[in-house]
Amino acid sequence: MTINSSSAPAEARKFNIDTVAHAAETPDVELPWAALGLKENEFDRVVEILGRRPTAAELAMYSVMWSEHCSYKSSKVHLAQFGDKVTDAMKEHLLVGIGENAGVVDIGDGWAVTFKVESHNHPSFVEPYQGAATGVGGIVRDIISMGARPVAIMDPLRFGAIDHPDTPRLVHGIVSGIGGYGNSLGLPNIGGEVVFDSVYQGNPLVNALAVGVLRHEDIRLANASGVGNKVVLFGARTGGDGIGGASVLASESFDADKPSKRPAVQVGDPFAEKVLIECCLELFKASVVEGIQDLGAAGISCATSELASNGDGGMHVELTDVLLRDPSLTPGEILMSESQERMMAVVTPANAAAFEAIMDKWNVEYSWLGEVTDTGRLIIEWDGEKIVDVDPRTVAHDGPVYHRPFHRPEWLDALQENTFDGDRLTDGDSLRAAVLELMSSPNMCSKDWITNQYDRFVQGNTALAMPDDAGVVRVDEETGLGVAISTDANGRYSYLNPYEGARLALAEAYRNVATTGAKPLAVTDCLNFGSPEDPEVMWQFAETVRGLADACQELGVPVTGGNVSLYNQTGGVPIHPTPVVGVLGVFDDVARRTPSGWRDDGQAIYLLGA
Amino acid sequence: METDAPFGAPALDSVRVGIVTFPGSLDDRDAARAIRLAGGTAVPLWHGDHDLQGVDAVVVPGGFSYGDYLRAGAISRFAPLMEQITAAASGGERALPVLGICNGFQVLTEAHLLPGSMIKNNHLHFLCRDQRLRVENADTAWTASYAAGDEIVVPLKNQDGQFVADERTLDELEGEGRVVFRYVGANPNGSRRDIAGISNAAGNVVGLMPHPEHAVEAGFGPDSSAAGLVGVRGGTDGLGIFTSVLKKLVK
Amino acid sequence: MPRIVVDVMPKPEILDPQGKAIAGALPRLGFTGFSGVRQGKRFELTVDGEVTEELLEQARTAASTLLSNPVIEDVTRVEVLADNTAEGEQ
Amino acid sequence: MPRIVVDVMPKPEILDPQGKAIAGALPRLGFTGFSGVRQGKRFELTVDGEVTEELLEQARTAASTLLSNPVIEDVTRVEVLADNTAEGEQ
Ligand SMILES: Nc1ncnc2c1ncn2[C@@H]1O[C@H](COP(=O)(O)OP(=O)(O)O)[C@@H](O)[C@H]1O
Repeated sequence: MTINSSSAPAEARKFNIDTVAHAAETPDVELPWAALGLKENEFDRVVEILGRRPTAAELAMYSVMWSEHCSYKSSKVHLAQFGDKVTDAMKEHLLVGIGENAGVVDIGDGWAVTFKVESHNHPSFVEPYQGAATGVGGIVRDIISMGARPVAIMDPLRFGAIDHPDTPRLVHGIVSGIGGYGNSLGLPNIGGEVVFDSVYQGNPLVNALAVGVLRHEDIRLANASGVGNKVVLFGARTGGDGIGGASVLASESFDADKPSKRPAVQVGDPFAEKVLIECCLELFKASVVEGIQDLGAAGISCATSELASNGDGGMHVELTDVLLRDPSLTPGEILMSESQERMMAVVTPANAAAFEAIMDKWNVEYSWLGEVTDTGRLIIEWDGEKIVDVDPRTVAHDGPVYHRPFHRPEWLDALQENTFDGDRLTDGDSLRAAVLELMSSPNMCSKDWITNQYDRFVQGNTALAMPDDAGVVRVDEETGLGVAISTDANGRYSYLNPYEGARLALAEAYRNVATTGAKPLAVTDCLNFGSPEDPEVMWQFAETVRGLADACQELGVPVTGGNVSLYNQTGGVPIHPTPVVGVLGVFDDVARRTPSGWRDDGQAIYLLGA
Repeated sequence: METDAPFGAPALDSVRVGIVTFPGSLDDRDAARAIRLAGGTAVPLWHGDHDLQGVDAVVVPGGFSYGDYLRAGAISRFAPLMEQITAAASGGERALPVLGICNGFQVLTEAHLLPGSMIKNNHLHFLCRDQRLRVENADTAWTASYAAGDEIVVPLKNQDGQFVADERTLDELEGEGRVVFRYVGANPNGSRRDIAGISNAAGNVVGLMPHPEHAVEAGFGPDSSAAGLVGVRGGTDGLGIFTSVLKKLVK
Repeated sequence: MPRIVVDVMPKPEILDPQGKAIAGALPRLGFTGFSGVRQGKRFELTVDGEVTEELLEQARTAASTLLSNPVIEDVTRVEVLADNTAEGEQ
Repeated sequence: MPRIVVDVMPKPEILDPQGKAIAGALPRLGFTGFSGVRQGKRFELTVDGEVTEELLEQARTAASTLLSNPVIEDVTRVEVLADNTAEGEQ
């Protein structure tokens, strides 16, 4: 199926377009920057960068790209430690470090792995099934865009109290969402966590980790280079997904039909994503893409500005060529849409036909949007009229950076002093009662009521999964080369002492990988916290990053990538600081892995360590 | 299980088994691996092609062939290659052996190569676990390496695995010995009469919901075997399904 | 644009696990007046131009070949929805 | 016994992967007259006695709380099916 222009009827797509020229002429037009989440100083900065007021489309781009979620504006100054505290020795196995879609680690024999953990917390609270499902979808696209075949997923989860009336909705929805999407993609689920604690009641944590494998020569980066190369958008059509409240931008359309409602939730289509995986792998194999970028949060805004600023610096795009699911979308909304299962690639003109043939084979829709230029500008047109003219770096990289104030909470001393002072358990009866109480805790009991809803066999390379402490997958069938991964976090430890809590999370994941017999090589992390505008939360965050960076240095493993999720709080109450740490290790032969647990009678038991 | 051909006999690897890939197939590479480990030659087949490439047998593997949002197998049954398979599988004496696993089984029922259908599991959840089965019929193209009554353990993993058919069909299947696999122990999904797999009247077409291709390689299979203790993920009880067809065809 | 609606229901003699689960949940939520629930599917096919008899015939064929599986389901209705509003919309 | 029918459809602005997959398959099977497909659910609630207004109200509440997910779906119809035959049965 070859579709090069939108099927939407032309008359439905005529908006009263806020062009760059119009913006220059009408400096005083009121813009809904506050409703789009920009602070006044941020809006002023945009005006300063452009030397005029932004157009509606530019405003859409800056507002989504400068959001906390996309710009890391509160966390950036701290995260720098992950780079600063890395030694050359730690970088030995690193092929791609922090900053790309996911880090890439050399595991020998020309093989590499890429892995990353990300959060989808808030969407999963609003719509548990779809929120969790699209969380898996998003992290898997990060892995594909590095040039890798995804081979496994993991899902560290945190829920509120198990007996709270809202918990079943969240647990069942989220677990079936992760299973529904992951199982349909054919990715074995090789581990995760389930923790119930009332502190997560209004803010469940849904973190998803994906791991992919590739040959060294297959690494792909998200950049648009080669003047004259073509930019193509492929996969699902663009709808109003994820725009929700931001539909204030509808005000840019004065004479169009009333736009339909904009859904705040995204619905995942795992079948479309499975096809996207296979079709991308075929593109890589045929070497027909120069650069590639997945579309996640901030959709086309993010993909165009990041591709352009990581490459030769210029790109020219015609937005009316985007294939739409909802023809009433305005240009700004198209730029912001978070529709799932889409990718953007840069292709040389010579490879265009080969690219199209692969799309046709997999029945994937695509549209050519524009080309790479050497102007240093990202120019986006709507029906030939210029609606965006920006330096892409100012959108993608030069967002605001905050040094938010932080201080140690005053209540912490009292909390730390409040140690257990109950009776020591000496007699059999009290010990028995204590053991039973422990065993019946939802956090201690078997998780197979959850893990049995996940496929751990598919792909035939899973050497360890539940109930073991780390998941192990084989990478090379010939040699048995493979990797082990574990994710761990303990919010209660971090609440008591965020610096030590982060170190302990790393130590636990590191141990879980090491005890399978693998050599730990690299770290990914998802830092789940409350509001950065609360100085106490900000202190927890700063201490966590400092602890994790220090511990990484001591153990000699680098952080290769990760994700920060802030504003996990309801009312004034933040969640416990929850740094989920994933460690990846390598085996030269997974046949030598050691499972956890005692398997056979008569074996001797040793206790090692402190 | 012997996979090496005795001296002088044609080698098992001369047997070419086609593995069908639909856009949403997931266990196709696993099925190909199973054929290789059993000693045969796996031949990838694309759903959109019209040519069976002269293969000696076909496996329709697990997955979500077209997303399966409508009904598992509902859309894939119309694939061009399925027409070829349906014709070849119905070809009397020299009919093509066809195995449908999980989604493949669903495709074969939608294509009317096998009776009945699969609906949602009675507990409505996706269920992944090691599953004990009894081989009820060891005379089909895909079960000759076993003896009737043998038990095997292979992984089960699906959401729409509840086998249903009307009573007459069920009686017919039982009467003609076409119930090939039956669940042992607790019924995992509500399937009528504990049926896990069935065959057509000629015995060349077999479908089953559990996944024998995930119990063929020690270290990557289920944690148990019907034959007794195994190492970690050491179950390989499913291999016999694939050696069955290879041995039959090499003769 | 006109739509053709196709309703597909599980055959009465086939157990409907989803309907059964709902029937079990209703009284727990205080809905006590119902003695059974069946869950089926409803398809809406959008037609680009006018609904001809030939198109309706296509819809009937699609309903019985693709949209339903006669082993477990019945097509209970294939009908034109004349206007643009959902029928019986509340 | 009388039945109440409840139709639930995906909201128009929400992606409907099921409908999309069917819409993709139809032309391949030669059904070319349709420009879009949405797949929803149809529930039939059996009523033991008479359908009172109160029962209908129960059905409406059940439709919007249990039978549909208001975040992504609309209840497009709650109505009594008077007799015992499926409406528009072929
Ligand atoms: N959400 C989840 N997804 C996948 N696997 C999980 C999940 N939660 C727990 N598991 C797996 O279940 C097993 C037991 O988990 P857990 O009880 O947390 O073990 P432990 O207490 O030893 O860390 C582990 O293999 C773990 O990876």
